Amino acid sequence: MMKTKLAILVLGAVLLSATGAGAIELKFPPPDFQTPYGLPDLYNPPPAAGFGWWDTVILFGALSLATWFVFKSRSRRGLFLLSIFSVAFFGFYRRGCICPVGSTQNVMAATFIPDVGVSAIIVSFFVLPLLFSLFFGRVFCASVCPLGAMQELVAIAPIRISPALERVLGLGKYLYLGLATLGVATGAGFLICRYDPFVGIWRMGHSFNMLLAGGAILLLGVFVARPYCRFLCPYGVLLGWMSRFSKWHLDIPPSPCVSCRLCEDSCPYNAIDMPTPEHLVEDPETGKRRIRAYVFLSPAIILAGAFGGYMMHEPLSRLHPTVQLSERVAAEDLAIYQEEILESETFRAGDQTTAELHAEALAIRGSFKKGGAWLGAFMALIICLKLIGLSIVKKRDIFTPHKETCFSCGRCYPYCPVEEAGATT
Amino acid sequence: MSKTKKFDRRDFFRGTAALAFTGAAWGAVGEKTEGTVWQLDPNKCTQCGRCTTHCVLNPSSVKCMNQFNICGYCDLCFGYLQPGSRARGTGAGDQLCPTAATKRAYIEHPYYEYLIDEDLCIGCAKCVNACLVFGNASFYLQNRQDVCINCNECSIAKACPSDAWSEVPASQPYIYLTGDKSTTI
Amino acid sequence: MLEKREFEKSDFMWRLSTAVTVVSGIFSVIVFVLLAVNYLQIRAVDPIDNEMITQMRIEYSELPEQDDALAKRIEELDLLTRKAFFASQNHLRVGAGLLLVGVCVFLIAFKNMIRWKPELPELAEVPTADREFLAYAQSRRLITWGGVTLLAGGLLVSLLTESLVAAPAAAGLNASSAQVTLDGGVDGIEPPIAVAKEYPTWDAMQLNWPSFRGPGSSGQAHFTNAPLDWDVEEGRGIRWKAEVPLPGTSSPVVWGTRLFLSGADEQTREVYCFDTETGELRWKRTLEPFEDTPAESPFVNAETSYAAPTMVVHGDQVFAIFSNKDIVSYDFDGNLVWGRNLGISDNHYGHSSSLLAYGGLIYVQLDQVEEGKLLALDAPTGETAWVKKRDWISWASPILAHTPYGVQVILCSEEDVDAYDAASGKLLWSQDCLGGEVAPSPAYSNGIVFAANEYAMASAIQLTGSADAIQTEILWEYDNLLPEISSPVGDGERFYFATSYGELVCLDAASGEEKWVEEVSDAGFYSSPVLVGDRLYILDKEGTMYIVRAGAEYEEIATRAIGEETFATPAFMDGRIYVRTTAHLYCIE
Amino acid sequence: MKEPVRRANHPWMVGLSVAAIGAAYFFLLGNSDFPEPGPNLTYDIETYAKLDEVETRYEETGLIVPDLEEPEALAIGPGGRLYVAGLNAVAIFGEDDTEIARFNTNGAAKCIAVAQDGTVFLGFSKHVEVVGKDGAVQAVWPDIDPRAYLTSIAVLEDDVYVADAGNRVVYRFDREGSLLARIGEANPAEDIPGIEVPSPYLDLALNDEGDLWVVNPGQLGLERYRSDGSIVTSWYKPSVVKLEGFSGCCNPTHIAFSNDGKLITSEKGLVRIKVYDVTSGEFEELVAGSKLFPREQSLKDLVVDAGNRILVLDPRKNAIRIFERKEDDHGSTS
Repeated sequence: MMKTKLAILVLGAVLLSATGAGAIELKFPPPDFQTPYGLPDLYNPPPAAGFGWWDTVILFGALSLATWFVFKSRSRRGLFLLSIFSVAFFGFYRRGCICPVGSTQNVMAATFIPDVGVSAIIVSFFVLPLLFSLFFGRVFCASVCPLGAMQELVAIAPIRISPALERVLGLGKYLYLGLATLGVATGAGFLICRYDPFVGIWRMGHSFNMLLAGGAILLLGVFVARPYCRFLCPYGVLLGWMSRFSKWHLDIPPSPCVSCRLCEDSCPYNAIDMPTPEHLVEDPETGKRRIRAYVFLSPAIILAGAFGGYMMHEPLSRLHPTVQLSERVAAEDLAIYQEEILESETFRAGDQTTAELHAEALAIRGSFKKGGAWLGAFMALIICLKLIGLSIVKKRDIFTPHKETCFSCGRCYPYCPVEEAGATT
Repeated sequence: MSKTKKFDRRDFFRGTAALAFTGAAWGAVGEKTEGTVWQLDPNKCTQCGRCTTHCVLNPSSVKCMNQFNICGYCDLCFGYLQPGSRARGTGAGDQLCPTAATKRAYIEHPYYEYLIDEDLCIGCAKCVNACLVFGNASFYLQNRQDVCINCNECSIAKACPSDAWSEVPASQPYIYLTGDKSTTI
Repeated sequence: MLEKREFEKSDFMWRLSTAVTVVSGIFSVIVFVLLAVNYLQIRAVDPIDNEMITQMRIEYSELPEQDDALAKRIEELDLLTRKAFFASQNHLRVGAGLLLVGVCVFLIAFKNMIRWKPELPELAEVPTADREFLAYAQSRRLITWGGVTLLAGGLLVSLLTESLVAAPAAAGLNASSAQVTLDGGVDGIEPPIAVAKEYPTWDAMQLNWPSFRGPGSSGQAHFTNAPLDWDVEEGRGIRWKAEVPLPGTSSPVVWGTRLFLSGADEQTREVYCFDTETGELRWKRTLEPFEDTPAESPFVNAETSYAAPTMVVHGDQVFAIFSNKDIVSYDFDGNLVWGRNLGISDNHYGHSSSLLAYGGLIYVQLDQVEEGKLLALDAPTGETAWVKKRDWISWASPILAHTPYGVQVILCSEEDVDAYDAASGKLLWSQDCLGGEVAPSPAYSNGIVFAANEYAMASAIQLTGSADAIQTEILWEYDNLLPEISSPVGDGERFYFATSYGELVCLDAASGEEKWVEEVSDAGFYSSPVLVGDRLYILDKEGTMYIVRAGAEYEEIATRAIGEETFATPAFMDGRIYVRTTAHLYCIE
Repeated sequence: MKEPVRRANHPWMVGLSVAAIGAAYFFLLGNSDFPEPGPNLTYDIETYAKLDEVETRYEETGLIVPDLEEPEALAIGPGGRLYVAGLNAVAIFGEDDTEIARFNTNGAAKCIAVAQDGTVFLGFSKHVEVVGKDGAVQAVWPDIDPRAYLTSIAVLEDDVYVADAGNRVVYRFDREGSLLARIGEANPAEDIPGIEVPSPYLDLALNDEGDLWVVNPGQLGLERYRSDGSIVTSWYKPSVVKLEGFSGCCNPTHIAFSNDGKLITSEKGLVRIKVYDVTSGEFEELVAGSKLFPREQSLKDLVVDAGNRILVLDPRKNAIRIFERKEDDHGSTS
């Protein structure tokens, strides 16, 4: 054991001297040994050899494969097997870091905060799925994203959720995206990573609560398919936007639809729109009036949202560790807590004064005022757009996957009776 | 959607969007395109012990290291022995390390070498604290980059009460003790 | 084609996969429970983080002689714990693997169970003329409600969360980081000479009457030459008599040639400075409302009054607090130094606890129903130096005790007697011995704290132990007669107190033995007795001063009438007594 | 019109359960249950720090803040004047603790000693400089060797004793800088154990009788040498569990003699100032306990002035803190 360690010591030493980090000037010399004993070099192993650009290449390959499964071979089985690969490779083997979902924050951090950089590999992780989405729909979600793939694998007995419920719960992902952006912009941290459901599972460890939370999401996912993707995933929002304008998208059936509705029944995500009936229940004028009303009201709604978000700056600012510490220290000073926690103890032992800490916390809270207002306005805007979108009934002749919400999972393929004819001819 | 071979206006917008989007993202990469890794700054470390408990790995990727050129090679090493240890021996009653990861080897009178068995070390910083208080601060914690899986948001960094953790360039993944805390550098 | 099998059904396959599902499901649950138990066990007793071994090591190191047996025991335990640590780590790893396999099998079997289920999906006939339209309408409603809920929830949360770090409060908290340094410094690092401003020492305080019941609220006068003979009606021995503009039960405080007094009614709060030589009102200040001053004064009991707490003199400033918790500081010339409101009063008789000062800090005992606290304010700025939470209500005033363990601020509350370090505010000791509504202050003399109130017990608390671990023990208890309002006083050998029914009681300090009890007054005592040398001066409610011998035997020395209702405790300064009656201020010489 | 469709499952129940699991999810992740490190994983030094929380007959009576950058060393010169060496300057303080003179030096002196005639000997990291009464440099001795790290200097008539922590040795020079003797190197034949210096602290002091006492920090004790380098006597007091002993791996860091011949010591780690009987090594009393000093930073120097006041150079404040015997041992002082 010791021998191998010493061998690594030598290796470490070579690397160290190569990087020049070992050059430390000593004022007080180490002992002058009489025996032939040389000072051991520091054992500082280099970062575990990552995959580097190979990660990107593999991601690209997986995305291409998924696209091929969706469009060319139209194979649910292929997608399913690719899901297993993604879970095994991106999840368990690469331990889920870094994933495109989390990379969103790195890119945002580099955008918002000066002096923060982001490596090109991370950017490639962020961009590739979005580009694929822009051309082929959410093939990334289908079976490349380890989070999505994991949930897809466990979604065994999905129940049907009413579309209205689906839509209102779906607001969660916009809120999450907004909060994550706020977290990055104000320096509160990477919320998406902090609340990643599967980090604990990929690492077969971490805190018990985290494993429990991941387990709860998976358990829910057996019956309510892909709960994280549908209701929380912030990256999914971006992918959805891209997918909405995608050039090509998974479609059923490839040849004339027989309107058997089997595909609609097969989709656990409410992502298949049915053909519009010939007659309308509502007078078209009422619909138009409604749209006008929403458009007219939206500035007020957005303002109300901004106001609400602004009002929320105080609780929101508690996302930031400095504000948390400041509140804690203040509470301790007011004898609300009798015991100090490690953070406040460390703070009190340090050089910073309480006043400085509070001033810093107040400054951070100031940034949350602006950020909170933006967040509120964003949520209000999303709600307005949803309401307007829900007032427009598009004319459709056949069953069509909804471009934004469809995960391109291919569950509907085996259900379509036309499918086989299309595939064989 | 019907597939069309024609390059229409939508496609133009789509292409422009893709280009602009990619360009903006690459722009965000900026100057610093080098990868980063997490590391703790021993100059800020307060030896709270959370590196042991908060790492996603078990045992933690944070280990104690001995910087030999500032080590005093003491016989009576406080990083190795219990404060009130009776003998300068290797028995559990005398040893400080809860996992017996510090190893002691005789060199010559009166010098002893101290090595850390990193397979046993859990990064609790007990010896680090002792060496800092009584000795030369040659023991200190470093995140072992070959063990660390480099989470996007380091779980220890989030919990560190003294803000000692930060992302450092992958080419210089270790931070050495300098200045005030060490008596010798 | 493979996909076609999706629609094949098989009873056998269904049964088989159902069985596998059940078995693997149960297996996974068991593994999960075992893992959770293992985990929680490690949480509860981390083998490697074993307190026992730490204790044993300390014990081992402190033994006078080498103990090989103990060394061996430590070694064995150490080995055991480390084995346990690595074993539990191993269990976790194996368990996680098993769980993964179990869950995989379960998922596959469950999937197959559903696939081979010998029924077609049930499709209900739902009357839907225009499904999508209805779904859209419902979605719009729900999203609207969702938005409203978000906004309302957000506003509610923002209203409910109260930040402790608000901009003005942050300035106030400033002071707590720069803790006032006294007697070697609170944090042990600041030098003792860093005190910026000079504050009167304990000895300097003795020469004056800076607070309620004298220096440190001890009930003991430094000057023993108080007059014995006077006559108000004849004017004999009356140096001057002055009118006090506003009423109040607060007592006069004296520093040098200045006498300070507070008075208030429901609307107005005033501070007066009288010349002790002439009785002339040197200045009078009416308080302007501060930022948080409530528009209406909280209710006070008629006997409490709006100006019940006595002022305090400290350094070159005077401090006054009123029933609405306005606290104000003036310099000796009546210039406002600072003033603030200390928050809502939650006290059903009205705030009555007097101020106390020492070493640059002003102590305010704000015992009340909710959010009771002991505040130490920085004298020059009024900023909060430290705050201690108080659990019980009281109407008693704090005292400063100069004990062998340092200067302590001792407080009585409905339940207990608590002592705090005068500089840092650290709770030094707490003794549960009181009960019911308490108004009398404690008394301290010669290492014994005496606390009493009606409906409870009188207890003598002996302080023992070392400075950093003060022990208290109840020396004796007494419950024959008890004070209701009037505070006790001790002369080292005995404690004296007066009851609301007019009795004077003397108890032996060491044994609690009743030395004497005299029913001296019909009116009863609200004012507190003051020890002037070996004499005890006490005013009853009707304004009759009883002067008795402070000793083992009761001896009446004199009885002199002031002739006006009195609640306040007089001030004793170098041959003079200053008495506040409900209407007047007398200087007796 | 009726059409076959799979009915959505109880929207409210599904909605509520999804919301509940979502809330539980965020709650669980927001309250990560990482345990805090317990007793066996944390280094508890407070048990030993508490040993010095005893009554002392000394009190801190003042502070001298020298107008110097990085004050490093103290010495008492003729007339009881206090010399403080800092970066590029030495400041001299008179009786009332006010600065009365200063002269510039070239660099950061590590140690300082003043001869009876007022000549100042400054020990830099590797060499010694001699400065006259007038502040003019009289001599710059050559560098001792690359390993040298001078930590203490003392003058007795014609002898200059210099402690070199880097070489773990004490030199005796004459006033011209010629080496007369090397003291403290291990020599089993003469029963000299050798000075062990694990950290850059090595102090020596001369008492009124002219005895040379050298700290052996690695052995936690003191050794008395004759001027020729032969050892007279020694005593060692290692102990963390008793206040009487020197704690840590290498202590005391600084020593000085009081006017009544008592040994005053200061330690690092648990920074304490204590009084010993120098001949027997008996612990006599505590001057100041570790509560008064920052841990992890050792005091920079320690001297006793003519008024028997103990002066220590505190690195946190970069100022000299003064400890004095209480005039009235039991009376109140507040």
